[in-house]
Amino acid sequence: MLRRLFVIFGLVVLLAGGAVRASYADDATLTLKRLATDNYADIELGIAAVAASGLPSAEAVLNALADSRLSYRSADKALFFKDASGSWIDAATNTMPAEQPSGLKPVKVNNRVRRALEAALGSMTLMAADPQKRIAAAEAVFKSRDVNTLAALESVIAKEQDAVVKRHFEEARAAVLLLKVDAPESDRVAAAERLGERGDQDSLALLGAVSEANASANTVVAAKLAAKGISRRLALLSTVQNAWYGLSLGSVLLLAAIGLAITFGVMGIINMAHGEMVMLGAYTTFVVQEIIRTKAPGLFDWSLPIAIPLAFCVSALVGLLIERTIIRYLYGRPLETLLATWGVSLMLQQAVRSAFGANNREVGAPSYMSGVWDLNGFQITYGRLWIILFGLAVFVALLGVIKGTSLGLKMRAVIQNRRMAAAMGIRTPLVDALTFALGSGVAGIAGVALSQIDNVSPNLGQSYIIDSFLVVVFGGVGNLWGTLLGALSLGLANKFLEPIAGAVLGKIILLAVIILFIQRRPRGLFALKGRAVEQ
Amino acid sequence: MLQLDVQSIDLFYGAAQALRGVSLQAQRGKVTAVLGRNGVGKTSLMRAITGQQAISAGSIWLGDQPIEAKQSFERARMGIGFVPQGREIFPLLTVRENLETGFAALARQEHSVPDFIFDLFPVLADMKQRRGGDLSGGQQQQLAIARALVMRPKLLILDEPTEGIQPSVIKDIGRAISFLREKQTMAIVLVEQYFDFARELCDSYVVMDRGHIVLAGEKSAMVEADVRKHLSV
Amino acid sequence: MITFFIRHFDRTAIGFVTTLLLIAVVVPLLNLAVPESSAFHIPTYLVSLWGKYLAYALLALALDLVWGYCGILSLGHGAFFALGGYAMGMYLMRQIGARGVYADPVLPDFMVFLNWKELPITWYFFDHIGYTLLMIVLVPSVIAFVFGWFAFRSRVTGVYLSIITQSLTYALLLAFFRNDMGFGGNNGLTDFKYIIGFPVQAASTRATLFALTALFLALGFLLARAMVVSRFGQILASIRDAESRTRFLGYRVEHYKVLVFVVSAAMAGIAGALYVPQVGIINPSEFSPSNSIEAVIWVAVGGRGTLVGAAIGAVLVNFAKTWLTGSFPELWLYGLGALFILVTLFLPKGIVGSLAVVVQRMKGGSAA
Amino acid sequence: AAKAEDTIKIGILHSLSGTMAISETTLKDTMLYLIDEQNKKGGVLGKKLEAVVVDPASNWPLFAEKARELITKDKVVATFGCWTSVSRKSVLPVFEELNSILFYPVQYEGEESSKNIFYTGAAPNQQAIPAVDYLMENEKVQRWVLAGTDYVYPRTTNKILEAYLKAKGVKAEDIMINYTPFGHSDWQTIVADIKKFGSTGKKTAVVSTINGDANVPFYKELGNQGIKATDIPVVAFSVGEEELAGLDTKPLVGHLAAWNYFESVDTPENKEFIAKWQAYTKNPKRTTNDPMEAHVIGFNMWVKAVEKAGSTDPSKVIDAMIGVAVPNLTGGLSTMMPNHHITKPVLIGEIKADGQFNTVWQTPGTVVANEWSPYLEGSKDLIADWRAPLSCGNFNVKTGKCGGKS
Amino acid sequence: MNLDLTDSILYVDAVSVSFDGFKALNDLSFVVGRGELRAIIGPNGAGKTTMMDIVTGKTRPDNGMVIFDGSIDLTTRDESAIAALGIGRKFQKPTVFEGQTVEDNLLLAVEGPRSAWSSLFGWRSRVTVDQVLETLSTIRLGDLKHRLAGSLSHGQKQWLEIGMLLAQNPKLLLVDEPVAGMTDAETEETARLLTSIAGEHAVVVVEHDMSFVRALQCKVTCLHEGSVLAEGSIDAVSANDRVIDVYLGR
Ligand SMILES: Nc1ncnc2c1ncn2[C@@H]1O[C@H](COP(=O)(O)OP(=O)(O)OP(=O)(O)O)[C@@H](O)[C@H]1O
Ligand SMILES: Nc1ncnc2c1ncn2[C@@H]1O[C@H](COP(=O)(O)OP(=O)(O)OP(=O)(O)O)[C@@H](O)[C@H]1O
Ligand SMILES: [Mg+2]
Ligand SMILES: [Mg+2]
Repeated sequence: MLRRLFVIFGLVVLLAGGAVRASYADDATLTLKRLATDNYADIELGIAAVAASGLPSAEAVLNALADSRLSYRSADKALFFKDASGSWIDAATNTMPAEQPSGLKPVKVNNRVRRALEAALGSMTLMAADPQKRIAAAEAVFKSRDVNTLAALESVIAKEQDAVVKRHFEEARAAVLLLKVDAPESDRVAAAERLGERGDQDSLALLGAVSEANASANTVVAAKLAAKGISRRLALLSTVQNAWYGLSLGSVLLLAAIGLAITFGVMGIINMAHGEMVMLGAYTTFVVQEIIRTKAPGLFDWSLPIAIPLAFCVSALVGLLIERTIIRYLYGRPLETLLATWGVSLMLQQAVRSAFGANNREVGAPSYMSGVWDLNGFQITYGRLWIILFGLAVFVALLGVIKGTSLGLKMRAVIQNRRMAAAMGIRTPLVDALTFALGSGVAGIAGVALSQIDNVSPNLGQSYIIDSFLVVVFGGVGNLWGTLLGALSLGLANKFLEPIAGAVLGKIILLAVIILFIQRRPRGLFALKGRAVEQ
Repeated sequence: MLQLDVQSIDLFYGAAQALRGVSLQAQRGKVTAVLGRNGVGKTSLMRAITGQQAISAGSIWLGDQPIEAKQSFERARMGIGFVPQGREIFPLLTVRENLETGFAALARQEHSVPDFIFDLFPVLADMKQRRGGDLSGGQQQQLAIARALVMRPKLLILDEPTEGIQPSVIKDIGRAISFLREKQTMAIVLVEQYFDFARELCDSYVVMDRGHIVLAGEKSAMVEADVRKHLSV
Repeated sequence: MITFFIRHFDRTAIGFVTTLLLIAVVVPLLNLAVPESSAFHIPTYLVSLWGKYLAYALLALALDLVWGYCGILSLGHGAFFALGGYAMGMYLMRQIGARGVYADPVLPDFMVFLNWKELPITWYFFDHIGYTLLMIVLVPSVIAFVFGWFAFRSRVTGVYLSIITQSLTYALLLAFFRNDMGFGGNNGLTDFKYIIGFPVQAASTRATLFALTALFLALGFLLARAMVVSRFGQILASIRDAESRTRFLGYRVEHYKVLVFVVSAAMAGIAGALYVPQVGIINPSEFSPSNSIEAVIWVAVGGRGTLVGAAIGAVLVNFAKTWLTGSFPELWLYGLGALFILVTLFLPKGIVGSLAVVVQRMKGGSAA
Repeated sequence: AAKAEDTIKIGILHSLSGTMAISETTLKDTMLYLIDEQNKKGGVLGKKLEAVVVDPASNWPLFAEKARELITKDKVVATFGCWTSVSRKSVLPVFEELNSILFYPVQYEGEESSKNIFYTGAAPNQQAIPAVDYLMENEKVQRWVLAGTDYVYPRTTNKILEAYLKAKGVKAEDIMINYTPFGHSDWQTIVADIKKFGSTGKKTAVVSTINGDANVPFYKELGNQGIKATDIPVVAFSVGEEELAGLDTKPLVGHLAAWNYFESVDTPENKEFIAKWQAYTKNPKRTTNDPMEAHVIGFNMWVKAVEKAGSTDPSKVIDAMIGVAVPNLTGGLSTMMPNHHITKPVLIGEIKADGQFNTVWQTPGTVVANEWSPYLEGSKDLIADWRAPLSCGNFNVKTGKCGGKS
Repeated sequence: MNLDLTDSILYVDAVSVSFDGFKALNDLSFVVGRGELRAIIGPNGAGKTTMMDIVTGKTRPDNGMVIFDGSIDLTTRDESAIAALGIGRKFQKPTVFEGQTVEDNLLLAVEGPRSAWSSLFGWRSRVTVDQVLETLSTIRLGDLKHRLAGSLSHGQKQWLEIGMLLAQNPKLLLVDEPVAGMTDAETEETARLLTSIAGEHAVVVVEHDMSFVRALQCKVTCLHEGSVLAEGSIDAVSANDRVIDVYLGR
């Protein structure tokens, strides 16, 4: 009850200073009807009015509008919204209407309306029970810097128990106060310091707006000081951030290349169809999601864990088929594998195009893969984090197989001397087939991850094939560690060059550097040395 | 007991015939030496037995089974151990891994490297972690022999095993071959150019010339001058 | 000098050169002199199309010289082709002169609308055909020389070399895409009008270009053949099979490699220059690594290390592409893909290479 | 050969493989649909139409080759095709030389007018400038990021926009221009830069001329880094329903696109078209988009012109085309102007969660294309008019000369 | 020592090399005089092949110098430069051009100009053809001269490589295990061959076959663990206790 009262109080203050000359919102339905229009400017005004109306359904209505669940009956402009279960609720009474309303038209939203909604909902949810919501509200106020929320802010700050939420509230207040010309100087100086502590780009922008024209000398000095601190911090941060981007690009390259490190690096097949194996993995993800979407929407977050083994199987099976029908006739003729796998690649592309169409296919991100983890300004996107971890996991697993299992030993033996391996009793055809299937399967797994950041289209594979070869060769053919290091160093180099030279020139420079680097180490980063190599 | 029975096989490289109706028998617990000049077909014969080169006529029996239609790896799994000419170790595998490739033909419980191997070739024990390809020529040859022994073969084929090996180790190898013969578990076929070495070890011998077997017999019946005639240039 | 070119002529070589010279004469004749109604008439579009194939054949020949005979698998030969093409394209652009849409006497159209004020230095003198011809050969050669000199001296071999050649062409692709480079960006150079004063569209010009391409292909073939049948070619083969052994015999492997690489690059450049006026456009996608890979594939299809095969492979694959994209637009990739797979499986030495084996066997059989 | 006389052949020159297949395959289907529809109505001039489909495989020289093949070998009377500017540039000399007709359905940078090409997509002033106006007026944008793929269309469009913005008083430091290579897939740095550029307090928007495949990772990264349309809206000129179909659009709600047609346009013509199209493709989810509408308009114009000329002879049809008006799918009438471009309405739409666009603004009528931009130094004095007696695509009003005709 | 130097064809001076910490050569020094025939023996892994690798430029030493012909430091040159100076080598594992015929292998080896230009415009002269024929008969592969070297048997390849070395006509021949895989008769033949060319050429032979080494009748150097263990006549060396321990066996 107290909370409700408080919101009303806050919004009345808001309205009093606002541009809206609301005829006191005694008639709730009348207020609501202001939303029943096609004119965005009117809707914007209506939002403020509804927020101020104190209607029991106000928050629900605004939330419904934000999610495009709000409609009005053209005939009488009565508002209805859909609740969580999908049934219509009469906004005026906040109850289910007796009969299903008909002739409904949705209330349209555009960015302007959305912004107004965010601001309105922000102030309304300052007291929400969920601390996350309160933080979101504080951030909304921080952004809108609405002077009218000041009183509300003061009061919630006084009551807030949660230290984190409190900090956000205080930052929001500081944002409002800093540029409030008539605020006391001490408050404004304190606000500048507060923002300096917050230390992000937004604070810097706010501090930058302080000038002699709108503040006292002391405030200006404080703001300058705080801004300087932020700039220094941000410069440092951007290096860290760059390293992160580099790492994450590196992990993408690693994933793209790692299957090739087997089929090409270990087996010596110039596997031009590698990219298509990656593509098959991505399409498997698509199919899995498609089935989940229609059959079991609740499992959506599980779509990737389900897709990973399936993608492995699909690509591995196709790989197996290719090995058994084509590649196995080409051992000892490595250069010709280029020709044959190129042919395979063309056919696979076209097959996928025939089966799924030429367009991109939608692969969604599960909830744990979207969003940003803000570590005090250092932003880690969850999607990328997962991809890095996933890339490393695949790498470790593969390394384990190659180095630690008897299959791995047999693989290496067969590749180094097929005839002798057979003379040792190793089933060379089986090992060949398994190795190629493993490499293909791993490529398929990579496709699951890449479907999260890139197009799922028949051309997916083509866009990674060149980089994949580059990584494997740069790292040193036949050395998994080389592939890891190659991928990560190319990723990092790329991301540190990009801000300096731009994306295009950066890439050109990187290629030139690679060409020069190979002169110094003609067998890649992790070159195998010694006599053993020359045989 | 007759372990290997090669019955008049022919072998071609393209149009060129390398073996012409060659027959060869090897008994368990016996050493059979194969002698002959360069290019007469000794290695080709071994390749035929191990399945690395297909034959066009004749048959090959291992124990009581015909194997000429079997793949090379199947023959290895049936118990043929092979020390090829030119060593053919796996260059990028470590010495240890090279030895472990011999496990492929064995049941799981037999997956171990017998100790006597390191007694015979102590250098391999020192170099277990080194890559096979980095070893010196003679060390590689020792490794190749050891690797075949890991397989615990029923038929051991040694194609010029002493090539490039220092005299003291040759003596050791000689002792080892005697030792293996004494164990009576395997038949040994030894291809050798080094006449004295072969004569000392063998129980029976064949001499090849231009793809034919020109002399064959028990050691007791071996006449040095006859054999040397076929070995001279 | 003449003997240098014609020594060790065998029947295939004579047949190939004669065929080329013949079509260099006959095709233009059938196109220009025979009336359109005649069944023997060759339409102009076919003349240009076949001209394009022959230009590709010259590229394939160049590639076969380094790959087939010296084991240098260049996945960046398209770069030299494109550089030669650009040199020619720049000449053709300058030939447009004030006939461009903006009627600027000096600047090509794309420069005018991107607000360039003056001609970049790279474009100087390209209005002279002599200078252009020089550049067509020089630019690819110099780049090949510098690149090869470093790479071969550092002993970059095998896939490492392949990948850096690919990086080279990829870097050039990106560079030429950049509009700031002043080569027309993605749109490249098009809408050519005149070549040495003759309208490029005219049937007679096209026929002449075709004849020239055939002629250059024959010349390229003679040069390449002369190189590979000489002692030089034997040493190349040794380098291909056992590079380090060749060194131990005292041969300076890097000199040999640089020399063939440069010659091959120059041939590719000439091929590019002949290609551009016939297809009417040069654009950075010619630098794309997949183009270079395709060229490798032509060689493989025709038969690596046969020269004639490389040329035939190029013509054949491109003909197949033309035919399939026109007749089976939705299925052609299956056809082409299957062609590549079948050739690898059943004609392991490529079409010509495998044919040669069969012929050899038949000869051997009859002799025995 | 005799049988060939019974039908009228139409060439379809769209990539069905390679990088552009993503966009162009649909246009091929559209043409097949339109031809099928027309044949149901009895064809043209009493003859059935026959489509000749070829695949130029996203390979520019191959476009020229295929164009030549279509015209000389298959004897098509008109061709509908191309997507990228470079493919059009590649075939342009062919169409001029052989005097045939090409309908080009995609928005492009302008700066061209050929006698043999009819441009049914938008010129920059029919798309880019209204979009910027909208952002300036409705979103009060003050700072601009012009992000594009490094090729001619973005370069030219951005040149025009830069000049336009500066003319409107935007300062140089408030414009950030960024070019990326084709198929750019790692957008982390650039999106972070945009975020930074946009957090100075001034309202910022991104004008995206990013092309093709690069859009998906770009939008995915926008979503990942949490850039919302309410903070920094992105307005794109090459992202339509087809592209959105490959994306999870929920995080992108509110970002904008400027086109001349949206699938969501609520007109009876459009409803009917969509219904028939989906029935034809037997896919109730099949989307439509702007370049498709351009082909619909172009095709209908061609039919009308042929009927007007009473012949399919290209020279006659070319003359008959100018002035032909057909209904577009947004409820208006598009007319072929003497500059061989058509009049079009401009629509601004916001992305909705279902992958469709919500039209938030629309020009009251149709807009005439400026094929030669008044904002570019070299072209401001040029006009195109293919009517006799001028009959020139680049007539310089200052010098009174038609360029290229010496 | 100085006297030795000007008089020597090959002077290996305190050469060490290690691979990943393993010292393959340890302060190795020895001198080979002009026209001298020298046999080198030593246990497997003693460093004999590594020593040849260093002389021919295949491996760079960590320290030490290799002086050729009294004044030329070999450690700064690459393989082809060293070969061009007149050092030829036969490898332990026979390495020939498998894809070329026996005759062509020899043609490639025959001494003569090595530059790219000369190879483009020059062709085989009468002299080289004769030389090849002569070598072919020496190595008894005349019948097989049109065979691809890859199809030779192991021993035949050994011979071919010896032939290539002879055809090269170098000042210094480094011969690594020439008689491995040869019959006793061939071994004797090879010994005769090598003694006959010594004098005009310096020859360094590595072998394990003691009867062959004996037949060479020359100074013997025994290496062990990367340095010289004993040097002298065959009788002296083979009587050396250490040599017996580590190499010959009892
Ligand atoms: N891969 C091959 N292709 C063609 N011919 C071959 C091949 N290998 C060997 N030959 C030929 O077959 C014949 C027999 O060769 P093989 O290797 O069996 O001889 P060998 O008795 O083992 O000789 P060595 O004592 O030299 O090892 C030789 O004439 C050889 O030239
Ligand atoms: N690249 C390398 N990495 C590691 N160890 C090496 C390498 N090259 C040589 N060795 C080691 O150096 C030692 C000397 O080898 P080298 O080949 O010179 O011996 P060798 O005297 O020729 O022996 P052999 O008589 O068996 O041919 C050996 O123990 C070998 O294992
Ligand atoms: Mg042999
Ligand atoms: Mg050695």
